[in-house]
Amino acid sequence: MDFLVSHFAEILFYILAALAVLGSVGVITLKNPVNAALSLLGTFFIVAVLFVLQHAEFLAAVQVMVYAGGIMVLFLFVIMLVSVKGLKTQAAFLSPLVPVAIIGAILVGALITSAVLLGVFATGDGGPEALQMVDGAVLGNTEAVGMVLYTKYLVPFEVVSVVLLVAMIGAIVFGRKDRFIEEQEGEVGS
Amino acid sequence: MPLEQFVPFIPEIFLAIASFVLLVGGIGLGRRGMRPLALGAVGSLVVTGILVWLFGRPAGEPEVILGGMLAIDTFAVFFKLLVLASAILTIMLATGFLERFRYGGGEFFALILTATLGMFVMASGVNLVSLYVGLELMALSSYVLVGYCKLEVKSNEGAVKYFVLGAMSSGILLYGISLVYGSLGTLDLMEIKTALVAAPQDNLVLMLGIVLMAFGMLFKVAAVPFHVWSPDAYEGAPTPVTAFISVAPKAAAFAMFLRIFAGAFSPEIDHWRSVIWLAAAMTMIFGNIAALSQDNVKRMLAYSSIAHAGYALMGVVAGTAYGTWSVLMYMLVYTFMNIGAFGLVVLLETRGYAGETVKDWAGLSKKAPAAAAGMLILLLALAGIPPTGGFMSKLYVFAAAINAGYIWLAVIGVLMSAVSLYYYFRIVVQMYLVEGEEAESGAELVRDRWAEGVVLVSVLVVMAIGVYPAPFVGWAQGGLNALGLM
Amino acid sequence: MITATHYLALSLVMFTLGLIGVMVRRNFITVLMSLELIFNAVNLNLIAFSFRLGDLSGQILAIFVITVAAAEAAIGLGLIIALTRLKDTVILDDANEMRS
Amino acid sequence: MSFYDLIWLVPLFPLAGALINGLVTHQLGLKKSVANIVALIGSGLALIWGWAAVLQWYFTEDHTVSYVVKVFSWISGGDLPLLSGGTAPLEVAASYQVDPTSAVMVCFVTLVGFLIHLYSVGYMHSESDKAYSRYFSYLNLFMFAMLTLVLGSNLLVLFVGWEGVGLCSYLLIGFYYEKEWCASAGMKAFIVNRIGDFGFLLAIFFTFGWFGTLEFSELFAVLSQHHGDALVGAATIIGVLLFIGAIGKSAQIPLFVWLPDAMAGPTPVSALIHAATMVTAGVYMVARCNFFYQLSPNAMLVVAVIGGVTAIFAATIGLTQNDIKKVLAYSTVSQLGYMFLAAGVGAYIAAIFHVVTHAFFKACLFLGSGSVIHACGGEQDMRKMGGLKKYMPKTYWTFLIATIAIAGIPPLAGFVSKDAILAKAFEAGYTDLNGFGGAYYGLWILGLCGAALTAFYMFRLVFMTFDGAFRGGEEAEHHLHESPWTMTLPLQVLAFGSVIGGLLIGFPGILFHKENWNFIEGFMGPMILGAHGHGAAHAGGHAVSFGLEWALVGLSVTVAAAGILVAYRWYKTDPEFSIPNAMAERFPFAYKLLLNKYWVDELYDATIIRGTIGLARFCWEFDARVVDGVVNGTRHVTVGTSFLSGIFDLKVIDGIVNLIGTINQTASRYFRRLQVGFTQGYAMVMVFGAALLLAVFFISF
Repeated sequence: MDFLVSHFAEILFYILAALAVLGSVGVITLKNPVNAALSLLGTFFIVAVLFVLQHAEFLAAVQVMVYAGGIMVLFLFVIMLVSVKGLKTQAAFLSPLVPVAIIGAILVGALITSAVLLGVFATGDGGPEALQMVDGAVLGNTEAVGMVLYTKYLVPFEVVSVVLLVAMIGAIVFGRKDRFIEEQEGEVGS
Repeated sequence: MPLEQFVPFIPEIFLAIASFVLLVGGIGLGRRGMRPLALGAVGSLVVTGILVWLFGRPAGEPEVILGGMLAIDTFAVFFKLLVLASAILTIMLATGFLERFRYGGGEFFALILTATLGMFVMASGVNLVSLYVGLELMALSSYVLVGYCKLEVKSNEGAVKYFVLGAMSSGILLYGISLVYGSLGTLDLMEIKTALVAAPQDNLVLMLGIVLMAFGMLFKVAAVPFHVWSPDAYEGAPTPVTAFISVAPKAAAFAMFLRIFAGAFSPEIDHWRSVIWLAAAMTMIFGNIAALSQDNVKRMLAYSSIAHAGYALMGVVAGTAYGTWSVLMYMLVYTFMNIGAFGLVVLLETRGYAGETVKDWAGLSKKAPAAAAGMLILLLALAGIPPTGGFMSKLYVFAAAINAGYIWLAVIGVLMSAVSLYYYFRIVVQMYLVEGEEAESGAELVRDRWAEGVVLVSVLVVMAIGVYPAPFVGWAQGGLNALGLM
Repeated sequence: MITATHYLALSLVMFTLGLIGVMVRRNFITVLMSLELIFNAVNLNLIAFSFRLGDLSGQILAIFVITVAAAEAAIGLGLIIALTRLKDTVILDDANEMRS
Repeated sequence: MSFYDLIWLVPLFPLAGALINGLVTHQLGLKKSVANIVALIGSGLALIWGWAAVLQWYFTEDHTVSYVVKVFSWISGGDLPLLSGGTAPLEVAASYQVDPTSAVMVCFVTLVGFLIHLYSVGYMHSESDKAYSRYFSYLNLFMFAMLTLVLGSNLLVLFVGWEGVGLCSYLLIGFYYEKEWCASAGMKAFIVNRIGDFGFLLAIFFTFGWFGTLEFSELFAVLSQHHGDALVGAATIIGVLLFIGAIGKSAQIPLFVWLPDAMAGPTPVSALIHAATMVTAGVYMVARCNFFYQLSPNAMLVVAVIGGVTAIFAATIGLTQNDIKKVLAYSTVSQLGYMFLAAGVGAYIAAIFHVVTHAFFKACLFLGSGSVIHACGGEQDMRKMGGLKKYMPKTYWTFLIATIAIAGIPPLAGFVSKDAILAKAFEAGYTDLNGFGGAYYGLWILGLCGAALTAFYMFRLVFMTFDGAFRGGEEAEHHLHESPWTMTLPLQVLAFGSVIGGLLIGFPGILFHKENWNFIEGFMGPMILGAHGHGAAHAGGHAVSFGLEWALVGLSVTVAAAGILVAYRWYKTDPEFSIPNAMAERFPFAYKLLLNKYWVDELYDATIIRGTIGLARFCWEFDARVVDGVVNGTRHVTVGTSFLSGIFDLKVIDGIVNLIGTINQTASRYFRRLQVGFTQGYAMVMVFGAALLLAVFFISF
């Protein structure tokens, strides 16, 4: 019991990490896209918990709301929308490529890992307070993030709003059935 | 944050507003509003250029504004004006094209403007956050532009490939950024450089981050082995978009590349140079040799622009100030010669979107001698024959590489540019040397004053740079006055 | 003691799995999900480093990554719709007109 | 202001003519007379101004140094570190220079160029108005490029002209559309020349990299200051690279294949570009850059060997050809070989001298052949000619004079210059130049044999074409006629030049103890970097004794006479050509070998061209196919493991056979699906590429 208490953080991390990996594996192995999406949703939640452990409370909230709430709904919506006939009967994997892909990815992964193991990180003496500080007062992570985001990082913030505009335009351009398409389809039909 | 700080940011704000107005205007005017919208787009880009000239220039020494996100320096001004020029030329090419193929213009022009805005941020960003956001704005706009002709299978397919691979590469780039952040504790380019100068590192994590970031940048400039997307995206995209994405994002990506690598990471150049050296060599060899057997002109030009990225990378490898401004010079010339060549492809696209083989150029010298002569000059420029601008730009990068001691790289470059004239010359053979029935089978030119103007401007600029390069060299060298660069 | 290396290891695994997913899945939608895995791996890194460094800019970048990922998902899903309309498929390797 | 201060006007006049003809006359579809006037004025003004400038410069300036006229500052850039240490700014001016070498070249280029413009007026009169103005536009543009080449004061301006003449050459080769092989001939000329350009460009970069300048006069100064062996390595590399460029442009082994094919173009173009001027650009460039070669014995030997071997190699091919222009083409290749032989033994002045005399007699021969082809209605096969002497006497006499000149009969121009080359080659062997005396003796013997062959095949050409009876049929005979004056006048001028040109500018004074009578040696002497090493054959050397000189002259006249005599016996006295036919039957292999030009074209086609195409296809398909390859690879691995397990139980073999069948079927199904470009395959290429680069990074870390 003492072991559990004294090593609570480690144990929690390992459980969460195992779950996250499990979820990720689910995303790339589950044949049914709906199941894969749900697996991804689970992974998002685990990652959000990990964010909390790292004192990024605001980001954890964003993760849940934007990813789990927004993007996942979009995914499921599209899966339902385009559930094309015979989708499930087709092979989910490019089978001949699976070993090659795994070799390639693991090669890259191993090269990165070896570098990481041989290298060192900058060691800061940060801690939770540093992430909650606003002008010397410890207010909380959300306030701190907001303060930095709207002052120092105002320009990227503005630019990213245009990114969202472009996403909107893109979705409209690709998704819209305009008159011209109907003309084309009419020609095909007649 | 004092409001005066926003003054140099006025061009960007204007661009964002203009793109929104064009979007709304496009919805209001419908397809009939193509010409007014195009005029509006060109006009707002010209105004942006003037605003850049008025507000975006540094008073003297480079300075940072808006919380250290953006730099105001001549380097940024150089690339901003270059990107603006290619955006203007693209819109002039696209107007007639969109009319002929009956696509709406509002979203198209708005997307060109947002891409331009993204590239502005890429050109002037000095913080990895703003650079990343600018990069993504440019990339997302490009994805949509490539797939703009959504009824064309090729256009959609090009967009799908560009999108998936682009997203993957930005994941790799971000992973690199996160490792750099983890080892240096900052995302600010100036702070990174200061830290590296103060304490040169051989920390593997940092080096790995640098290399992964290099991969992301190599993808954006379409260097081997991260070039795979570009032939398909270029072939599939509507030709004016091909012209655009083959020059402007490449120029902006080189701006970002130089800002990060020749700037922030320059103290570590001995560690990352071998990667860029190899990529440059592979890019020149692979791009040129693969172009040899292409029958589709767009695809051939796609491989050719891969090869051109390789030549420009030589300047990065050289790692000297000379190499840096020679990259600027290269991008300047490359922009005009590529847009001009694609402009002629647009003019030849009479048989529908489906594609134009080398044979379509047969007998052009008799049907349209002026257009054929223009293409001849542009192709000679692409191949680097004097006295065109293409020769000048190659001269400077090759000289930079050789005199920095990278002789073998330059030998590969010279050899490959000798090879390159072979495939460019296939078009020349069709235009000038083929006769009889074969020549009759060639495509006819479209009457499109705007596109003709684009070609004319490109030819004139390319020739001007070739005959009297001094002022252009002056501008490129002025671009060295940049924050974080050596 | 959980160090940055632990988080880095986890994110590496997620990153690699995401890469594999992009390469082997045939369904475009699942490929998009794999891309999201890659972005999550990056965010995990950024957050872990941000905590260790006591520096907020990592978190800020993570916010931008999430936003851009959302935009990318929107465009990707739009492409899926267009692909479905055009070829009646969401299988990524069916988009193979060019060089066939 | 003087004429030579405005020397840049000389190339500018033809450029203006080209622009007017190309942009105005052609676009408006104006008449031929307009194009004529514009083109003739363009080249005529160049002729007048060029000669005036050179003469004025000769009489007013010190003509032992270069007079550089800077037009404008062309290329500028910051300081670059040099490979030899130190820094230098990359500054290149668009500048022209007048010095003995360029003066000689300018005088003959403008003269021959103008004459050929004049000749073209008669020759091309049957073309349509548009084609006519286009032709003259290209021809004037060529004059501009060629004059830029010879007048340029640095390597880069020279390179501009170099590329320009190449471009005009391709455009003019393809001018006759009716012939299918025009396009492929243009293409071939083009590909071959690119190999040469590769060498030239690298030489330019290395020159700047080592010496920090591209100006000829500055390079000359730097290299003449040189002591010791510090720069010999650089000089060798640059010299060989420059020579690669010269090989391409001047059609030497192994890149000579394009020149005979280039004869597909109109005959005046063959005369101007592919005989008199452009192809000699390589010789000019080597002579101009003699400072590199003088420092490097190895580079000199390379030049001499390639030149000497080409001289005899092309001459043997010329023996059996029946196409009148092909014979002349191989003769040109052979003569160019002589020029390089001269340059390779250090006799740069003799090389330039031969360039000039060759321009006269070879242009005369080509224009004469054009006149013949014109009369025969486009027929180029000598076996269908004969007896033309009586129909076109002016052509015959001028052609005969030029033939005597090229055959090397004194005192015509060809004799004087060729004998100078052979004498220098012998001298190089005699004095054991650079320690390669044996090699130079061998080359001298090759040159002597080549001279005999030259005399033989040229007189064979004359006898087959002009003597005997006409073999082309009644109807063709009816059309035979002498050409108009615009065509015969240039012939007469050129023939006149072939007679007196040699003695006038290069009097072999050494034979009469009157060395200073040799104008060109004295004039160009200061342009040659003082030779180093022992026994070098420099200007006006006295290494060979007086008697030996005369003996050499006698020898070369004897071999030439022998060649003529054999041709006379075989082709003049016997209208059936029975002796050569018998020879061909007796030595079928040798005959076929020569007739098919040693199958060099076929060899190149089978190796280089197919290889390049294959490589290109490989690269093109790499992106998609590499994935297939990997898939196949995994299949083989699977099969391999199955095989191993099969060893344990032989009964499994049946199973394996079946398994292989199944795997193959499955694999080919995937194969079909995978060989198209699909996204994940691309992703895989990226991932493996990333792994490769990462590995390189770790290794080099």
